[in-house]
Amino acid sequence: MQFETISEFIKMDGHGLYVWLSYAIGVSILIGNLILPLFTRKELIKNLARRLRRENNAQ
Amino acid sequence: MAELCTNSAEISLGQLFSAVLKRDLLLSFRRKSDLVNPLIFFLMVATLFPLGVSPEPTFLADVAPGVVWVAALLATLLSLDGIFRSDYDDGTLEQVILSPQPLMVVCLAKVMAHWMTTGLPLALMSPLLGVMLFLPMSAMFGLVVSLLIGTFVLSLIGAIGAGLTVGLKRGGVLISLLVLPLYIPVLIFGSGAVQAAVAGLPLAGYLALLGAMLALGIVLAPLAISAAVRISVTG
Amino acid sequence: MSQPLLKVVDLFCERDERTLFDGLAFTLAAGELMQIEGANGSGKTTLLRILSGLSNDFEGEIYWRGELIAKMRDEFLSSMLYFGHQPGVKGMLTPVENLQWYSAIHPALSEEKILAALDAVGLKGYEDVPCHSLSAGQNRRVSLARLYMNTAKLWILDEPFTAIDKRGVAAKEKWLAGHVAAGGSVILTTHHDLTSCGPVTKINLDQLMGT
Amino acid sequence: MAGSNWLPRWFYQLASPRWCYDITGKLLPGFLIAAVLLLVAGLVWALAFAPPDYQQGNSFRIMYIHVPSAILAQSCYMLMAIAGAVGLIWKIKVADMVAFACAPIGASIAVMALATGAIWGKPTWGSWWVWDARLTSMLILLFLYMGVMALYAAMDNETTAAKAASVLSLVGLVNIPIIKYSVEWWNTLHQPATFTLTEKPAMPVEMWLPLLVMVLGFYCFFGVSLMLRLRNEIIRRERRSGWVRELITSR
Repeated sequence: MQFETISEFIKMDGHGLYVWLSYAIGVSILIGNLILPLFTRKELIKNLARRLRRENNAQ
Repeated sequence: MAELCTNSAEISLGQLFSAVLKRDLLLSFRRKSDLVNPLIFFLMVATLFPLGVSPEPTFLADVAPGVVWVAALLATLLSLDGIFRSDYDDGTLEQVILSPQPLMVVCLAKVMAHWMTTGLPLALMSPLLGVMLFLPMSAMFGLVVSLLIGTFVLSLIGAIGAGLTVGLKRGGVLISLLVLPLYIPVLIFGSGAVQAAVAGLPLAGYLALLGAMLALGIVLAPLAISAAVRISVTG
Repeated sequence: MSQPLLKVVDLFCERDERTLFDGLAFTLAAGELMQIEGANGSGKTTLLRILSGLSNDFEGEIYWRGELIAKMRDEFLSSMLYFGHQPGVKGMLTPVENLQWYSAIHPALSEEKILAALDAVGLKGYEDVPCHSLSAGQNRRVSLARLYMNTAKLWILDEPFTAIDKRGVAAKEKWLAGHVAAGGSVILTTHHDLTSCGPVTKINLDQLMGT
Repeated sequence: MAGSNWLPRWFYQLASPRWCYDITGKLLPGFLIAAVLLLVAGLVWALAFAPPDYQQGNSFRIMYIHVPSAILAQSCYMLMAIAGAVGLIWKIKVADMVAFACAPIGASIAVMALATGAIWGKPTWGSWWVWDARLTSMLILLFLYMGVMALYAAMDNETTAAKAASVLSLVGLVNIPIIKYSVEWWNTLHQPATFTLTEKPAMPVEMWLPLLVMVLGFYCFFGVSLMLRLRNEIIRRERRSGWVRELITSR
């Protein structure tokens, strides 16, 4: 462990803003890349199911 | 039956190349605006810089290599859409694809015609802009030669974008998006050559790099251009 | 004629989730004239584009003189002439210049016959007028003049008679009949009734969908 | 294409969307676990345990996220171009879908590399953006991604769009080394390099080991995200085939 206390860990010798900001951006982009396809998948399956039902009703 | 034989006359690649080149040049000369508009644009963009930034001679001389090169690049970009557009719209491109000729040669000839009607006049006109932007006389040679080689590379790369977007109703802005990133090396070495000429450094290295890019472009770009055109027409 | 000129086996094509044709099969012999019929949007143009090689968006096989067409593309192309929706005529060039360009890129078109061909389509006197000052019908005639100066075996014509007047149509029909009589083949789509062409093989894309 | 029997069997299996959907479904959990473990371990290690740089101090920790994203953005472009070429040559639909799925992931990772690089520039050079050779190349890479995505968006027909985008990404792939070289050359011409962000002489083990863990984690994560998008694409484009219908109704 390079840091003695939590506040030191957060401050990072004055570089805390930069370090935490870039990690926040990085992690949010990673999470976005997970959430977005999952969300798309849900929408897609919902749409396709609706279409299928419509087709079945039409027959 | 004897009349209906095929291949009544073989067409050599050289004949094909010159036929396409001649026709495209003839078309440009019939429609003068195609020929003149990029030149006027070139001149206007270069005029914007002293007006927009500063008319200070030392400053202008500093930025002149970059400004002339960027203006030439934009003027080329503007004329790209025309390489295949009218041929696509009136069905000529279909006929070219359905002729038993290598599409690559036709594409290379069309790019050559495009360069002769845009890049070549731009390069020849560039000393005028050089004077307006206080570029030292000693750098004029470098400016013209770097533009002569560089604009051909720009036409080659640009034709790939033009081929890819010719099937789209509005391809104009899209071409810029596709092509501009690919233009960056040409811009760097082209304006680098002019800057070296300003500083009195030897030019050969830069021109050799531009020439290498040209050689690579002439070999590889026709492959990509013909593939792009084929995809757009037969898609 | 033992070997059919063109043989189509089990052709399938769909556009925008709609099947245009499925299991389409026919042969075209030398000296045969074939008319593709069907309602608007039934895939006539698509079929002609596929046959000419302008579209690869299909499944199935097409044979040219008994060989897969993809394997002998150059030979097929040099003995085929395609006439599409767009006339492929440059407004900035004169009819003669347009045809010279076509004869420069297509080996089956001969340059010496340009003037005679323009005469045959009724454009005598317009040889040196820029095409943009000609009418739409005259522009199509310029393109059709290619039929009068070629030695191609197969003609694929998509609506060749659009915007052509009655007398012109009759002359074209006669010319098609002559090509067929000389052992050439024609595939075309048209809304005209072909009256003076001799025997016509018909393929109806609407009926095909029904079966 | 007929006649090319020299390719291994799995290559053709891969060409089947259904097979591909099933195999990615099996691989996904493994990749997800690996990605989460590696990334969490790497993050903690990089943030708390790795030693600070003697020159840059703690801002050096940004490297552990900047470098993996920069590497991944470039590999992703390469994969996109190669998948596109495979789709173009062998007419394999799944390869087209892989290329299509690569574009948005690669673009977002390139944005990450740019953002972290810019933020890193502030404590290091004192400004939010510096025309550093690596950052400039990354910016151009982002432009290349954007061009490919714009081309996909502009074309209605999926097969045409896939072919066109493949040609474009192949052209881009040929250009990337030229762009990198030219930008590096331009950089040395205009600002003699005093201090580059990452090219340090011999990083000690306790610095590069967490970096390695992060890089591996990024690759695994890329696999997860790619497979998720690929599976969506497979379902979307194969929506009329029997097995997708069954899949939808069984849910």
